[in-house]
Amino acid sequence: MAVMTYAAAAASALNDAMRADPAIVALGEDLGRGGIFGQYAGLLAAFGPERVIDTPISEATIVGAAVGMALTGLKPVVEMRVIDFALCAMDEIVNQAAKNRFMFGGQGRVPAVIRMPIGVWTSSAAQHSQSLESWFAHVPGLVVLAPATPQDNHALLKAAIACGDPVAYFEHKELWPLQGEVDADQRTEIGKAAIRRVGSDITIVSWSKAVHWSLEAAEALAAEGIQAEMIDLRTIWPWDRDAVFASAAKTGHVLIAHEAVQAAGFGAEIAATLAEAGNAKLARLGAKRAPVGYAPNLEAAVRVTPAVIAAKARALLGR
Amino acid sequence: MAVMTYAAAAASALNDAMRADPAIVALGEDLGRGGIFGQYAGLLAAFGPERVIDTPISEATIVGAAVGMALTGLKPVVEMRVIDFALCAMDEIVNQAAKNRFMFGGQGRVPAVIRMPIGVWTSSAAQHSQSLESWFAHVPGLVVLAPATPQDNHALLKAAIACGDPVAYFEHKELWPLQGEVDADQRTEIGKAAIRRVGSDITIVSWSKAVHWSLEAAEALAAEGIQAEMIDLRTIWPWDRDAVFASAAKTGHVLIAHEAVQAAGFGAEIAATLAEAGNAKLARLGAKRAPVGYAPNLEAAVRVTPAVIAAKARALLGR
Amino acid sequence: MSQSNIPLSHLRALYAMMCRIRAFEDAAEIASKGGVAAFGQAAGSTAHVRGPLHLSTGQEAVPAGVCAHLRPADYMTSTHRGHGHTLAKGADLAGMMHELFGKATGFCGGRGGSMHIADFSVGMLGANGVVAAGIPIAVGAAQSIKIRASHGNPDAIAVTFFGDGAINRGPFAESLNWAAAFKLPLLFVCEDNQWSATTKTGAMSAGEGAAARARAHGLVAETVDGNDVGAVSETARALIADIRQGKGPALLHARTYRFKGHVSVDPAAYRDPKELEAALEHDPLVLAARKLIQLGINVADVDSIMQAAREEVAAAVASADGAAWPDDAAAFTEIQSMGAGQWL
Amino acid sequence: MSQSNIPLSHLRALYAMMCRIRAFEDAAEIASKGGVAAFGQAAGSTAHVRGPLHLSTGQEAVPAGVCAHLRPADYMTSTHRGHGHTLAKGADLAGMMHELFGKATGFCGGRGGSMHIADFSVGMLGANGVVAAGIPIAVGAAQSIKIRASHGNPDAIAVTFFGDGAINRGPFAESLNWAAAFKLPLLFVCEDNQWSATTKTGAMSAGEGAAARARAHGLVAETVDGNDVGAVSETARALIADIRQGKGPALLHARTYRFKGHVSVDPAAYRDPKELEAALEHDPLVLAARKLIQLGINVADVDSIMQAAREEVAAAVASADGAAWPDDAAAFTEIQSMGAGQWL
Ligand SMILES: Cc1ncc(C[n+]2csc(CCOP(=O)(O)OP(=O)(O)O)c2C)c(N)n1
Ligand SMILES: Cc1ncc(C[n+]2csc(CCOP(=O)(O)OP(=O)(O)O)c2C)c(N)n1
Ligand SMILES: [Mg+2]
Ligand SMILES: [Mg+2]
Repeated sequence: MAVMTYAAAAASALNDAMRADPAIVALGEDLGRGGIFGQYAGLLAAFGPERVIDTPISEATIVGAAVGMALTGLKPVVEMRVIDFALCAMDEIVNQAAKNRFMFGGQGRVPAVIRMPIGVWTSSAAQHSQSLESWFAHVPGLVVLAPATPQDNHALLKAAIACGDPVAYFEHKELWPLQGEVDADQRTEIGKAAIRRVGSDITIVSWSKAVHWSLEAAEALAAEGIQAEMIDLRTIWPWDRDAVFASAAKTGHVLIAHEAVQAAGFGAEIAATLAEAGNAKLARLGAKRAPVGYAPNLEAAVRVTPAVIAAKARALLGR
Repeated sequence: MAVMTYAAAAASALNDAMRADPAIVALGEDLGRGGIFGQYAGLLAAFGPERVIDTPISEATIVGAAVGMALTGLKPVVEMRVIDFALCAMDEIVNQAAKNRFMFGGQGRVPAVIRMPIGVWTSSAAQHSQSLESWFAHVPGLVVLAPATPQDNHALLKAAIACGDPVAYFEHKELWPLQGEVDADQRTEIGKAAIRRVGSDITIVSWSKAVHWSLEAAEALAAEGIQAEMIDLRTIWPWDRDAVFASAAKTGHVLIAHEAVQAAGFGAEIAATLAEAGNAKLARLGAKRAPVGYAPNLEAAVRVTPAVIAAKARALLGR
Repeated sequence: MSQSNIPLSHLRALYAMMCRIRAFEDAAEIASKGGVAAFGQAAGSTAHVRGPLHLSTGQEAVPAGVCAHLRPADYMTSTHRGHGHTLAKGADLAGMMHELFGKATGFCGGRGGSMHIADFSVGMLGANGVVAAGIPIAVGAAQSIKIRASHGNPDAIAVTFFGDGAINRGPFAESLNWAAAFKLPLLFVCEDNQWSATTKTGAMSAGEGAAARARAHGLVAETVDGNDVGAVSETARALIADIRQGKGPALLHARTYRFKGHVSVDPAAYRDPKELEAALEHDPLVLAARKLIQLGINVADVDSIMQAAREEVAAAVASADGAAWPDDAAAFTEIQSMGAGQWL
Repeated sequence: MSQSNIPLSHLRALYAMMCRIRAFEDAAEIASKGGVAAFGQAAGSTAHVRGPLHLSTGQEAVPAGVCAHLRPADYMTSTHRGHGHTLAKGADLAGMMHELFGKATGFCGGRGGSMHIADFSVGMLGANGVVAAGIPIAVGAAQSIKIRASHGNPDAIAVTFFGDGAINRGPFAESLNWAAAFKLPLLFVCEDNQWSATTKTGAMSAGEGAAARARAHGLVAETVDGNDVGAVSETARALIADIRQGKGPALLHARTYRFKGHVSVDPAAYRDPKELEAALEHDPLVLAARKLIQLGINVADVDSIMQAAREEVAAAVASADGAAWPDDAAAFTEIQSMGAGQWL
């Protein structure tokens, strides 16, 4: 156990992983000097410039090249610096990395971790403050992670690299300096939420920096005699429905809090899922979370059709 | 009144608009030959190559240039061919077009309509079949439209060009050949849904191609004695809450159906909004749909904070 | 360099590959009629090949000439117009036809179709539905070869094919710079068919074209008559030999012509018929056949090469036609491992 | 071309602009200490200027020399490092300082800050937080000038500043091609300070640099000593004159040096101190002052120019300090017209 920052935890996890597996490489701008936030500190010295790759300012090619590396036996960890710049590489993330395995019928795998720090960061204004995790939850093929603690940034980064899927990995810019204990051997499963506080009155579901605010809020509520249960989702996709539903059943009240814009944020997905389950009079229908296939039957299999709509309407009406 | 296709309706609307306002220009690949689907038919001949601009295959610069045009007095209509290719221009759409007015304190306006056809289109597979409208609903600064009929494609395209905001405009690839009556003088207000079918038993909310499936489903249900009310949202942002809530109050049952992937699709936003309003035990909290400002108080104004979380929790618990 | 320099047996092999590509494209074209709604055409339900189908008819000399110098350990990325590249890289012809027919037995199990043809078993890492998107992927594959040098094939290379229109997308320039900065074993091949969908590329492209842009980024670049398969082959051979020796990336600009519309259902009504007529005079297959005859092969022999290709393709069509559709369940497999089965 | 060719009065004016930029950057730097957490520094709450602040200290000759030839009707886009460009384009110095302080009286009402400085009233269409993103916007502004030729300023131009690191992003190449293909009135200015954040640009950039890439796309391009304000001015004058005459776009590559770290709180520990020492020998302000003295202006006069600049800046800082914050409500205005007020 050691106390380290959220940034140092990431560097340490990557160090461990790279030491264990020579297929892992890291690429992005300014990595050689340890990254602007120290999240790659020491790695160049440890692994050399072929594995800790300083790249040109070419976001599209950073991700595109990572796809090519991943398809040919490497496991790239890709640095985008802030999610806002990843917007320069959305074709590569969404059309190439996420869909590759499916489009090519399983011939290719893209075990790439794309790090896209989210969040507000001291007056860095509109182009450096976004939180777009819900976009990636909407894209079949991607795993979506958002650690809130040094321990999780250590364990989830390792899990992300190991999982074999392309991962949208969201660190938070205001969490870089956060200190915490890190057990390097602790494993955190993708898809499992953490209950950060046990309570009986209300469930607060959150992730990333908002976890800390939620815990602060929970303390304030506790002083008033309200016991909040606080669930840190950690994995946005596949999210831990069991944990959320179990807590909701216990407390009877659910508040979802995230830093991203509320409208069409991932909180909507959670709320809608809870609402549909708890309320027989509301339902959604959309395509399955699968890329659209080419063969007519595969294309049809994921679509919403008049028959499906009618069936769902009947079910809602209990007929 | 004339009968025309969804594609021809767009061409006709653009023709009318360009005739009335010399500031309107259209740009994109292959426009000069009328566009691959005829949605620009006749425009080059009518307005010449300075206003109907054939561009290189440079999506980032197509949108970036449109931003520059819009800031300097033009009203560009931008063709992306399919939403999938717009992923090559996400920085320009989200970081530049959407945020410009706010970032620069209202000095600039970006009256650009960005056409990004969505939807499945006969075996064109994973990179030509996406529906990503929920992404754009999540981005402050954007208007989001998705017409389902030739009439709406005519009227909403005009409204989009006239509205002065950057508009994410989603036509549907399978609707291009759809025939319908078009009254060129009919105006359709942004933000107003259309009730396509009146019914008393269940409300089906939909948009784009899924409207037609929903209507088909409604017919099937009618044969069984179930009267569905069918709401074509048309505007995804700002969406017509009044229409949806009024219908929901009447029928007591709501089904939201869209072609996009269900997970984190815009249906979640509607369902969550309905659920929160109808169920005192569920709530979401996220940032306001506003770009993040620079001054400390502006930055703070849009954020979710511990105090806000605690307050919402209290409200949920009725304390 | 031109055909005259290459040995007869090599030219014969190149011609055979070109014939296979031509025969494939011709058959796919027929099977695709009514397969997609665009260019004023409606989609029927009878087509065997559905969706946008981009034919490389007339451009066969480029993949044949370049890929003659590639090995299975070399990687390739391609474009929406990738049948020729795929075949020339050594992929099974029937596997590709089955994929175009959307069958379970196709390369991608019917999930991809023409725009997502791939045969990883021969190093063909994929066609691409997004213009220029294959280029950075090839950059990564080339960098991977360098990084994994100890893993077996240190002198392997990557090759990326792209069109003349693609050079105006940013990732092309980014990739030129990147490949040169890291001195990667990568051959860029600009297959210049003069058209970008319905637009003549010339007016949209400033400067002296792909080769000049490559040189400005420090790459070696050659321009070649892309209808002269011997010239393509000889030029590619020299460039590839240097790349294998670690001399860094290079670009080959091959001038050719698109005989068909942009997609198979596009009648190309926007094109001056004279332009096509003139181009047909330089049909790369005719030129190669003529040369073979000059070199002493008799006409019947030459014809038999094409005949064999057509028979191979006909057999592939027949077997594709008879093959099974994918299970519906295949719509939900090979998406991702974590969270597999969570669709909603 | 060099300073010696330009008239004294012009050089004096250029020097005065450079002094204003230097004084502005120096004051902003002091006001920003502790303003953002990066490079191992923590953010304090006492800083007047918050968030990433990119200083152009040492690069003043480039904006001064180029913008001397611009008019209010000309458009400009800039980068994250845009204070110098903005001032040189004629923007009010105090308005910019107020914006850096986040005040309601700043150019953007406190919404933008340093990375989103803009003064549309003088044609300055914005700094940008995304590398290279201003370039296509300038392309559009230039095309707009052409399209709206009848609307008043047919010989207006657009100019876009960008860094040496930015030339490796796709939009730079796309924009070169586009500007040349449409023969737009656009000057590209690569302000080459040799660094891209913490990385030496050289190793990341293949080929002969910005000018060579521009030429490959058919543009005229010149390289100049970017610390010699006279040389910058003369070269820019000539290029801009041609652009105004409709000869199409051009690129100016100006070599200079970044005296400070990447952002104001960056101590640039990764940099060999000798490199900075050597660069300081070519401080563009020192060079220009020396030349003014050679040309007969006395030292006190020269000093008084800088003195005046420092006083102007001090007054701006004082007034910015005393100015009001924006209303909280400003967080929710100027976002969009349709659906204004619908935040959730
Ligand atoms: C990023 C992107 N933009 C646009 C398209 C639509 N599109 C498909 S092929 C094509 C023309 C490409 O021209 P070129 O690169 O010369 O290849 P060719 O079709 O001639 O083989 C276009 C514009 C696309 N697929 N991807
Ligand atoms: C697309 C994008 N990638 C990365 C960054 C982070 N970043 C900001 S400035 C910078 C270096 C830019 O170098 P250069 O273009 O030479 O400009 P300079 O900072 O030297 O003025 C980087 C990498 C960014 N803002 N945008
Ligand atoms: Mg072409
Ligand atoms: Mg620089």
